[in-house]
Amino acid sequence: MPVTTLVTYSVDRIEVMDTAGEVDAALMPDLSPEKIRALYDLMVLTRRFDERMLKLQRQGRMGTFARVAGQEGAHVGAAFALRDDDWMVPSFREAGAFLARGMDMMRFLQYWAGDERGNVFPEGVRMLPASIPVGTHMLHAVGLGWAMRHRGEQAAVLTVFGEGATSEGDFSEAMNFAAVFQAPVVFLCQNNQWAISVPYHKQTQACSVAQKAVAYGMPGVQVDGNDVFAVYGTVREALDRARGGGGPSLVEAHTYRVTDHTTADDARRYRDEAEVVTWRERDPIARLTAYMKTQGHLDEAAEQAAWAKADATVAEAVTAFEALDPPGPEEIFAHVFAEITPPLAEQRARLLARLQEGS
Amino acid sequence: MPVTTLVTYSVDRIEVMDTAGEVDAALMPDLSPEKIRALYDLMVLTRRFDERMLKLQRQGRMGTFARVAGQEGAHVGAAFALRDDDWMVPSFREAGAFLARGMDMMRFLQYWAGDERGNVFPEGVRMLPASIPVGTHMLHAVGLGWAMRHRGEQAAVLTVFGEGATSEGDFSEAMNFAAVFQAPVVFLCQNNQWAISVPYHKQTQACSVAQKAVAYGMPGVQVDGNDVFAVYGTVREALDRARGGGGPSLVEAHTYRVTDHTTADDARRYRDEAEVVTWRERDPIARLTAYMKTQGHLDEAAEQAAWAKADATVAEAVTAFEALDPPGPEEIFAHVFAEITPPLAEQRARLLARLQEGS
Amino acid sequence: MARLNMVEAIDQALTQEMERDPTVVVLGEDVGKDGGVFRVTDGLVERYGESRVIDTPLAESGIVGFAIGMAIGGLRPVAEIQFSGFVYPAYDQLISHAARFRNRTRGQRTVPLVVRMPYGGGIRALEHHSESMEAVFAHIPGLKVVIPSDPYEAKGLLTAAIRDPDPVVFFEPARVYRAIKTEVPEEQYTIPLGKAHVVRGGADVTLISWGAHVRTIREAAERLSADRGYDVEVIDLRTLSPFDSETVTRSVAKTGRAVVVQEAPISGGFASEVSAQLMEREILHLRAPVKRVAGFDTVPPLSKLEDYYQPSVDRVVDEVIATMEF
Amino acid sequence: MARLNMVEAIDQALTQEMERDPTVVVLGEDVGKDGGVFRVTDGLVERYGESRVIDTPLAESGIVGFAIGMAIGGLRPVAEIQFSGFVYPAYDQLISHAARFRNRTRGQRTVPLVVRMPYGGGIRALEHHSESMEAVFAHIPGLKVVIPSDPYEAKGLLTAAIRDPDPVVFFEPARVYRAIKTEVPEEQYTIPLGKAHVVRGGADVTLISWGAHVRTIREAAERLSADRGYDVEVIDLRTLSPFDSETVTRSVAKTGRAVVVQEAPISGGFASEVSAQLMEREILHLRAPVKRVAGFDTVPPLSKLEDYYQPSVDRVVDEVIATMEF
Ligand SMILES: Cc1ncc(C[n+]2csc(CCOP(=O)(O)OP(=O)(O)O)c2C)c(N)n1
Ligand SMILES: Cc1ncc(C[n+]2csc(CCOP(=O)(O)OP(=O)(O)O)c2C)c(N)n1
Ligand SMILES: [Mg+2]
Ligand SMILES: [Mg+2]
Repeated sequence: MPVTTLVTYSVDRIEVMDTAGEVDAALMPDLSPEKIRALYDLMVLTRRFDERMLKLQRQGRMGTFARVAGQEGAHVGAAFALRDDDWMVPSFREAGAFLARGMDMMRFLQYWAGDERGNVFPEGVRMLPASIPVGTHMLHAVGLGWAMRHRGEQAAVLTVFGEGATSEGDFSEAMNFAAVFQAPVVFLCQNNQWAISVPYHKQTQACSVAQKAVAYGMPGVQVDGNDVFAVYGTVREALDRARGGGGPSLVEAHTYRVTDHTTADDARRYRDEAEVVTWRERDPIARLTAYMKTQGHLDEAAEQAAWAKADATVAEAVTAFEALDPPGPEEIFAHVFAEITPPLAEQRARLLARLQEGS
Repeated sequence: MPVTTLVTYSVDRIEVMDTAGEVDAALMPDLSPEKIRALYDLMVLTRRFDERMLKLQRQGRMGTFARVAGQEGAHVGAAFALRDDDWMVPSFREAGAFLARGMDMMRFLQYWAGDERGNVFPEGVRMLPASIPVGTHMLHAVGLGWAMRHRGEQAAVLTVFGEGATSEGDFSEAMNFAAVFQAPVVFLCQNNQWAISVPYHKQTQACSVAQKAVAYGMPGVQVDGNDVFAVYGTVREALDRARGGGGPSLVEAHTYRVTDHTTADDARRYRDEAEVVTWRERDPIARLTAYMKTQGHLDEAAEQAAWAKADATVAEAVTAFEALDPPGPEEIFAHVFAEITPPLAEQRARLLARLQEGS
Repeated sequence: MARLNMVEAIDQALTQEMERDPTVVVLGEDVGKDGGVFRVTDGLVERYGESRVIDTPLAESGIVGFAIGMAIGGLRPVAEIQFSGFVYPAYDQLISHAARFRNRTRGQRTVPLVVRMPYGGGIRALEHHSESMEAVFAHIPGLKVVIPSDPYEAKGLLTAAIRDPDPVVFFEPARVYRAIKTEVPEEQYTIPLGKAHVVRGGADVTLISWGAHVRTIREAAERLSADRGYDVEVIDLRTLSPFDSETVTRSVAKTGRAVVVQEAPISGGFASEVSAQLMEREILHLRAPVKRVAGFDTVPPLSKLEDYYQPSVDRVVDEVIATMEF
Repeated sequence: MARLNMVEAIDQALTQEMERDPTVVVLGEDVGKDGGVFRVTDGLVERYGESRVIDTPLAESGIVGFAIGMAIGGLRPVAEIQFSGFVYPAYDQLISHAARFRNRTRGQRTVPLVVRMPYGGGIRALEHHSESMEAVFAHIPGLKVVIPSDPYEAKGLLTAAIRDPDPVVFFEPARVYRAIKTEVPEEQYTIPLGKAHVVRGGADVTLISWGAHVRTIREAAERLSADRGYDVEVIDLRTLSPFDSETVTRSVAKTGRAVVVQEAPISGGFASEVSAQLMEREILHLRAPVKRVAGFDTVPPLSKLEDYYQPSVDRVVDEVIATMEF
């Protein structure tokens, strides 16, 4: 009747590409130069989009926006590993993933500007809109994945959230349901080490988010979140396992929020700029650029062209967005239920009548 | 840029006494024969109380009750490790712990019979009443523990719950808060392997409850829950650590629900009796009895006397309980707020007036 | 026609709808082998297997959040919450997501989900097993709230709820489960959501309730006509949200008097909404104030005192007399 | 006297009460260094340290459940929920425990807890940041629900709430936070919970609201007296639960007319309770039906459409005129 060891676990961290763009050949996921270029273009587009959103917001032309600059490696890399028939269930800091999935940028702008019509995806894009209540959406991913498997579809679901979300009870319930039902779901945590003003060590005592998978009998791994190859390769492997019936996984993308929390936040109130600077040096796009240049996949001209093209794409979308008609008041009542109910019809009629008189 | 191991964990299982009552001297907690006898008496009393509750319920003299027979080793052993100035925050399957803490058995009967007045503890007994919503009460334990430490008290909190409760989000939030704030709390899970009809393997994929502590950076260990020495020793150690500022721990008492879920349940609908039989053979009281006999701390006569004394104690409490006056209707309004509000005063007056007329 | 109790009627509704529509799945705590703690899902797992009748881990938010994902994914989940007193962990998923996906996505992502649960007192249970908090769901935009009053109603309303394209919270009066039997057609049928039911016509006064207390007002109506010759109209709301003000106002326009009966605490309960609407729409027809007979603004007492808490036939009768004699 | 906005007034109330009573602790997301996303707790952690001003993990049920334990343990926690749209995960802890411990233990274990949060629209925010669901708290036995309408009110009511021996849910109108300043005495003072406030006396009609829309009805009252010479009484409920029916009924007994204004969806909102009580208590004095001006039964629209959703001075004025001309 001794002390016996029931089980032992170890949690790994995967890095493929260093800050100089040097890669570990053994761990390098197979990606054609074209694919890598596509990945690069998406990350560049995301960066430009993010910068433009900040400007628009400051000019009063846009609502509150959750910045993503510096986290492109994590969420673009992960979304890039999805197939068209996979689903993605995001939170609110995955702008690049929306672009990667084929969301219309004009609509995306429309949503953040405060118009529900901007949440409509192009036909066939399997994605849910941004989810604002932290930690609540991962359960939807589990149900979606379960439903697909129930129908016999060989597809998976990627759900993305921050490390703060892991403190919400719903995270635990989602992880547990996914494991118990072996749902084809990949949980990607963008651990950017801050939840508004709350640093990682006040969020949890666990030395990694990845180890939280142990509680659910699920595999968990940490990757360098600013290393797009590590993220892509690890997530793709997890998605393949999920599609093949191998069950869910947790992937922690270890990154950093170099921006303010949102355009409504001022991070200087609560954190030391020095920390931010060291992380800027680990910029995911700079790293990928360095890799592509050493590989000869990218030169100065091509690089400038890529950024110019991104600028043009964003500018075009902004123009189209600002040309959109504002929503009419009837939109308020249009989609509460499939069929408008008598109380809502009455309320709508009253409002429209008032507006008639008014005009 | 390789694959590095971030951290490794192992989860232990502790057993001190086997089913024959043989103990591992090295692991045996130091307990005087008198203490062991007190522990034994409490477990015997708990068993008799439980049996009597079943009878009373079947006779229509008692409400629905959550049986504890077979789990005395786990919750009595744990409660026995508490000091008077420690708090206990139970769920609903810890009858023996209520007795161990000095709850008046008559009041305890009154509560289960459907009378709130039965939730009043004797002055100075630091315990909360049964908590029915599964998984919700552990957070209260964390807040209580935090408040004690905030005041500089060197005391700890023991909170008890089932393995089903670990699926609720509140369990995860309680564990996380306890770890982040290093609250002096011991989380004791009575893993009796069933949540009504749901077996352990449908509740979680984790091969132990103990390993759930890894998610929160908290120590976790499994003990044989039918081995009262293993439970007592492990919980006492965890309580000492908590009091000393060493933070919270999770202890999984691996046991089994040999009874129906409650007096309203019929376990034969959903589980195989054979499994139950093997667990009956691991009865915690039989085991302790065997140990005490081999140690010469107990003989046939003393054993019979102990059971007889328990019967008498229970009988006395039942008599006192059944002599209690029923609560008056004004009790409904008496404790909604510290001071009755005008709406409640009006509602009470109306009711009492009606009853006046009626009589 | 077979006479069934409400447990049997709901079980039959589930069985037949699962038979008809392969996308219907049932999930919850103990809904499988155990058939639910009230046996409402008895026999379903034997018939449709564990892939359509799912015992979940013990987590209400998980059950509803998971079911929302299933619904968006093309299924029609029917989730059971073991008692309505334990639905609150799922309140966030219901209010923040189930009720909003259609609106949030302009109809592109929808949640055809039913969350069913026993509610109400009178079953001598432990704390949290006797709650009647339907009002906190009826106030949520995007949710429908349905409450059957007897077995026949339960089968027709649940079948309609499962076929409804939007989320429905379905409260089942635990006290009624086995208390009464009614004739229930073997074949499937639906009772439209959003329409109240005039159970009994009358000219003098309108009695309005839902769920378990439709029985209370029916008994009160009978006693009042027998003892006093009052001609009492009885309305079973069936659906609290959307509220069928038309049927209610038509009745009160005729009778000029109304008493609304609910088990829930009186302050902020749904009876207040009924009264407020009658205030706005029918004040000129009212011959007496609309009165509420309801629970107290207290926690439902444990079994020893719960009978005092319940609206009784006596209380309703007295209130109607006061209204008639106003 | 200093003129403060509501953020400053609440910050001052917290500071002074923490100074006076060492058992008061503040906890929530970002309440420490950041001073809260609205800066309501600005400066507290610098003054009282991290042992009394606690940044918690991101978990609302955790915040409230943890605070309940603190309160039972002898402290007076003031928990901040960052926006009322995120309080739902804590709904279970509030309804099942905070509101019940006193009743459950016959007064032996109590929960002197304040849960404060910004609520309501008009701040051009993202989804879930404009909710006004006070009614689903006002219906819960054992909870008090308090809503200040301006800085002066906020300081006095919050101080009273912290000193109250029972749990108080304290809704702060986000739109008012920085929109207006009032004179706020430097010294501490309390405004009793459970008492409505007659903001302005009048003989013709009673306007009733709470929180942000007290401003709306005050403006409406001024315009109505200026343009039409109506003598309008204005009541700020201050506390929804317990409801001060005495003040409201006294007023309507005098004026015979009332319009209740709320931002929340109209069906099942608290305005319905006010109307139902006036129906029962004052029908003989009513010269016109009590009307409700409220939000629609829809999810609050995002910023582009939210102005349509808000009860406006115009809507109130029109409703009052209709009531006067009834
Ligand atoms: C349930 C809930 N509580 C609080 C908030 C307010 N809030 C928005 S984002 C955020 C921090 C989220 O941190 P994390 O999960 O790490 O994601 P990140 O913002 O870092 O990407 C908070 C507290 C919310 N949106 N939802
Ligand atoms: C939140 C909540 N959901 C459901 C229930 C109904 N219920 C009571 S006990 C129980 C099973 C509890 O299992 P476990 O946590 O393992 O404790 P055990 O009964 O085995 O001691 C359930 C589902 C409840 N009381 N609370
Ligand atoms: Mg973060
Ligand atoms: Mg169990």
